Amino acid sequence: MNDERTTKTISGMDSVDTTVLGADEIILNMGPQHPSTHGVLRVKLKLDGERVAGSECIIGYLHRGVEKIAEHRSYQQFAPYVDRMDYVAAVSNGLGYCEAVEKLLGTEAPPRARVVRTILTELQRIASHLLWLGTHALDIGALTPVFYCFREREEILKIFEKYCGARLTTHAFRIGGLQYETYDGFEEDTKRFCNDFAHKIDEYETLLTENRIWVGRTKGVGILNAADAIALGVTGPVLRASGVKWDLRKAQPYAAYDQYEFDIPTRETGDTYDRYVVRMEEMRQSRRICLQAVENIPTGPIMARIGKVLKPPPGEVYHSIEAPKGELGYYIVSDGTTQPYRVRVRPPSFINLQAFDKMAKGSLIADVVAIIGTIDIVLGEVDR
Amino acid sequence: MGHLIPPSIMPYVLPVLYAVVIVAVLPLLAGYIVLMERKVMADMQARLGPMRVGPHGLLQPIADAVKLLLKEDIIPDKADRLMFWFAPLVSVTMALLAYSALAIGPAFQIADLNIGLLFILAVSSLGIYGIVLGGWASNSHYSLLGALRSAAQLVSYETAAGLGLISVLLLAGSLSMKDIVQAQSDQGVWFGFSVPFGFFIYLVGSIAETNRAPCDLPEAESELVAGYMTEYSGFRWSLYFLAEYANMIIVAGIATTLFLGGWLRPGARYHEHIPGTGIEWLDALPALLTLGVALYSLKLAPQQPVKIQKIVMGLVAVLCLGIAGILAGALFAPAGVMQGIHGAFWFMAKVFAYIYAFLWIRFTFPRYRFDQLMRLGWRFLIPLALVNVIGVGVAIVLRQQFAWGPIVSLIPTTLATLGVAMLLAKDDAPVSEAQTADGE
Amino acid sequence: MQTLNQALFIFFAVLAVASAILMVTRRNIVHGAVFLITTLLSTAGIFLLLEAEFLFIVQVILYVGGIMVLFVFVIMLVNLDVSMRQVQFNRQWFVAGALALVLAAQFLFAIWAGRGALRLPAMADEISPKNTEAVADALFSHYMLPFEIASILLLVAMIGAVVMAKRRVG
Amino acid sequence: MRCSWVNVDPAMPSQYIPILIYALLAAAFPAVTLIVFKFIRPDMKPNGAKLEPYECGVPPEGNARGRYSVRFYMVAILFVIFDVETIFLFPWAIKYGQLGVYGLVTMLVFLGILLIGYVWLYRKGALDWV
Repeated sequence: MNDERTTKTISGMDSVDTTVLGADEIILNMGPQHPSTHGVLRVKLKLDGERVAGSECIIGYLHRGVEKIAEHRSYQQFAPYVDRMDYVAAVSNGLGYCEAVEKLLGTEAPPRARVVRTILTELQRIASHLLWLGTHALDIGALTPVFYCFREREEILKIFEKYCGARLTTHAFRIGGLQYETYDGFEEDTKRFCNDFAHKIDEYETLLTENRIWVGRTKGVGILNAADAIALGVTGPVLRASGVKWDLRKAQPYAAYDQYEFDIPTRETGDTYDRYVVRMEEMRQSRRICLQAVENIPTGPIMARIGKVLKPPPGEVYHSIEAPKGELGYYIVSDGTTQPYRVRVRPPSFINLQAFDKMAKGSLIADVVAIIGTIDIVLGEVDR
Repeated sequence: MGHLIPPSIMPYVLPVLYAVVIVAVLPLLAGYIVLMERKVMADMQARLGPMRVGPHGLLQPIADAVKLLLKEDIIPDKADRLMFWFAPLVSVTMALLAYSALAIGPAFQIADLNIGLLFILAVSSLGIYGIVLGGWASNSHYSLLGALRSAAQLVSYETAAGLGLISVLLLAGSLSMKDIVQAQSDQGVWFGFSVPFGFFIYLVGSIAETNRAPCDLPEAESELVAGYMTEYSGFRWSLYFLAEYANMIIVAGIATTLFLGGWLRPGARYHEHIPGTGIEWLDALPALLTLGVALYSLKLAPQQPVKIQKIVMGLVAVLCLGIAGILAGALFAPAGVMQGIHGAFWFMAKVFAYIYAFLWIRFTFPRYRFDQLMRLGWRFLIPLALVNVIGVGVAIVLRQQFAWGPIVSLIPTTLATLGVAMLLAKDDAPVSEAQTADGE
Repeated sequence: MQTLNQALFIFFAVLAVASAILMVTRRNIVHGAVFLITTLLSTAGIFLLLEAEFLFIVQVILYVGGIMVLFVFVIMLVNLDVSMRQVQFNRQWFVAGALALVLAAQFLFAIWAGRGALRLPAMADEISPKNTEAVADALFSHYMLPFEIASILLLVAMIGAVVMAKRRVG
Repeated sequence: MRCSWVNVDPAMPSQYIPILIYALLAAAFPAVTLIVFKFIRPDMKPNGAKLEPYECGVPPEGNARGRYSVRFYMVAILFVIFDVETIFLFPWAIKYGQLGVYGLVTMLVFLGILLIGYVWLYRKGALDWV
């Protein structure tokens, strides 16, 4: 196992030299095969007793060369691949990719498509946050919320299934708009879900928000201040919990977000509890957006007029969206052929994971689990 | 039959018989507590739980046992083979041995020791070696960290729980399990009501001592994979598991005996008779309850999907009917027999209620962090327990001096302890770095 | 019954001595600790044979359940591999052996010289079955002062332990 | 039958005899099952990575033994002290009914002295894990 050579290291700003150990220090490997590293992340911990003296994230156990694959596929052919990066938020991935290619082509999806995309993406955000909440709570030892979260997530997946036939890796959108018209009852389903969901989210909060143990486990754990967060390029709820009001849906609106009212929740401390609160509030806001959007879906075509064979003009484009986990950017270079010359993905989990060492230093082993959970990583996206 | 056994051995026949029964039944009971746990968990989490093996998963424990017995037996290369073999045995033996002084009803007890309670505490505290040695023998980081955590946690909460029990001993004046129950019968109140804080301290202490969530840090799966059991598999692993569940029954048994009136029937002062008979309503309750369960299973039986499951469900109904019959029959038996059988019923009912509380807590709360757990033990429970002991002591003296009623004298104590508890809880906030540095 | 008790006494005694010897000869310090536990438990068994129930339980709770846990912790804190590789008997073993022999001779002489005193008075026929209460009676009547002094001793131990450990941590 | 050289009559309280038998049973049950099933279960010879200690799928670094936090030692030593204290409380507790005010005062002095130590520990931060 010579993974030192084959895997990349993305330790934080000051990486640990694990060869030099103090008298009371041990090296503990957490992962790649560990119940709470959310996949195949390997965290090498230098422990002083139970305190983390240094850490190193070793990644690459799920590397599939997604970016390289793009160079040998046509633009349309590559779209399903992006679903498999952040596989718990496939719809968001697809949205980012489709919009990036559309930008490259100099076209735009029709209004109806944009609204439907917004609804589905916000539902996906709720689903992704629900999965995060369940697993994060499970990591911290609360066994029950995960089942409640999955119960609600199931409703969202049912909507996806009814819409495009797939539940997880949906490939819901096409470059230029949508392939499928919404099914009969789409609006009702979404509305029903959103109305029920309001109570459900209160239900989760009764289990956790004011629970003494939960607060004890999350407050003051894994603090990341705003300056560090910006320096490390952290985005999404993790950034907003540190007090930076930055959300691409407001900052550079895409899809149909400019039409809806919603708030960007922020917190001050930037600890695990704050990130929890921010995500909970984000679910409420997503619900709000969905309700607004579904009330008033414009009629009209769902597909822009683009040819069957896509040949974007030579050039490059960077387009990013606010995925559930943070800024998801696609940088695409076209050489005028049917296949992209280069695709580079800026995955939020990968960048956010950089902050791990900063957050974990000086905390306890148990906190490491909470911190991995709170960053909300998906290894499919980190490793690509 | 009587003349076959020499009279000198006669007094030992029944206790040894119980011993055999306990060793035979306990693993099965532990298996069914696991099933109960899974079913309760499923119910709280909006799902069904095991449904496949037997009707409603009723045969699941047996299937699990067979699987575990036949599983591959792995001893890691670097492990200390002798200790690896020895450690789970220590855990199980000590967990089983603790039953010897437990009084399951007035009739079922292996030995009524003068030091009964201390014997149980001492023996179950030895189970710690099974954990520490097992974790050490595995030669794995996770195992050893889990073992050390476990040991630190066990010893901390042993102190707290022990101090919690003292308050009951002040009232009972004996260490014998039978005498403690008798004292509750004589004083007409379960000690859990007289010293609620003693009960509370013991409840928390017993959760931590049995490594149950939210105090299951030694085997916190999200951090230490499986703690001291990481390297164990198959039957050895199931021995640890058995020990854990046996310990759960033990602490539930101690709590039942000391705080919940042991085998005493609830409503001891209620003596309404069923018209026309000499049987009290509450005495008839156990038989009626089991009869209800029997009828319910009989109703479920035809609804089972497969023929074999129908049969098994029918057998369950027959079993419950049999138990109901015994419980009903006991009503007409001599007083000793009746108390023995019904005492065992009430004792088990209370033990299961206590275990249910354990499960309920497990599925509701997140897990403590290790330092938080230690702080809870050392900075909250232990001082609270000391205050509680002193308070109960003062209350008893007041009662003796001023002839106050048993409850009246304990109310001010309980309120004072509550005050101290709130004060301590307030101070329970995490210590800042500056304070720690100051203390150095 | 007497034969049984006799047999049990011999069993516990042999077990105690044998595991004590094994304890000092084991190279693996954890095995040594396990044998020490066995010795202590056998001693507890002998207490039980002497009808000293409370003492029996104190032996189990304090020595086996308390002090040995401390020992095991200390063992786990030191690096075992180093001590395993160290030579178990160093070069002064013959000096130590000679000293041990002299000590043994002294003990034997003392026992032989004072053998008359070993004839303890016969035990009362009726021993109070409530052993714990007997201990309490003694503790709170004749031995009140030592009992209170014990708490001071515990206080000193507490402070000493913390001061030493804190220095180690700091 | 008496021991010849010391005038002591060993006599285990009779309640302990069933416990002794039970102890043998309790120890024999897991051991016997373990040995019996060794012959019943299919004979598999685990090898290779199966015999490695688990460290999340990578070879562990360094020996697992040794080098653990000294705080475990602190907990253990404090435990021993409190354990001794608790043991003193047990005979006191069961005799308390007869001792009355005298017993209360005795124990208040005893616990008082220890409480001073406890408060000292509390303020010194020795009771904190980290």
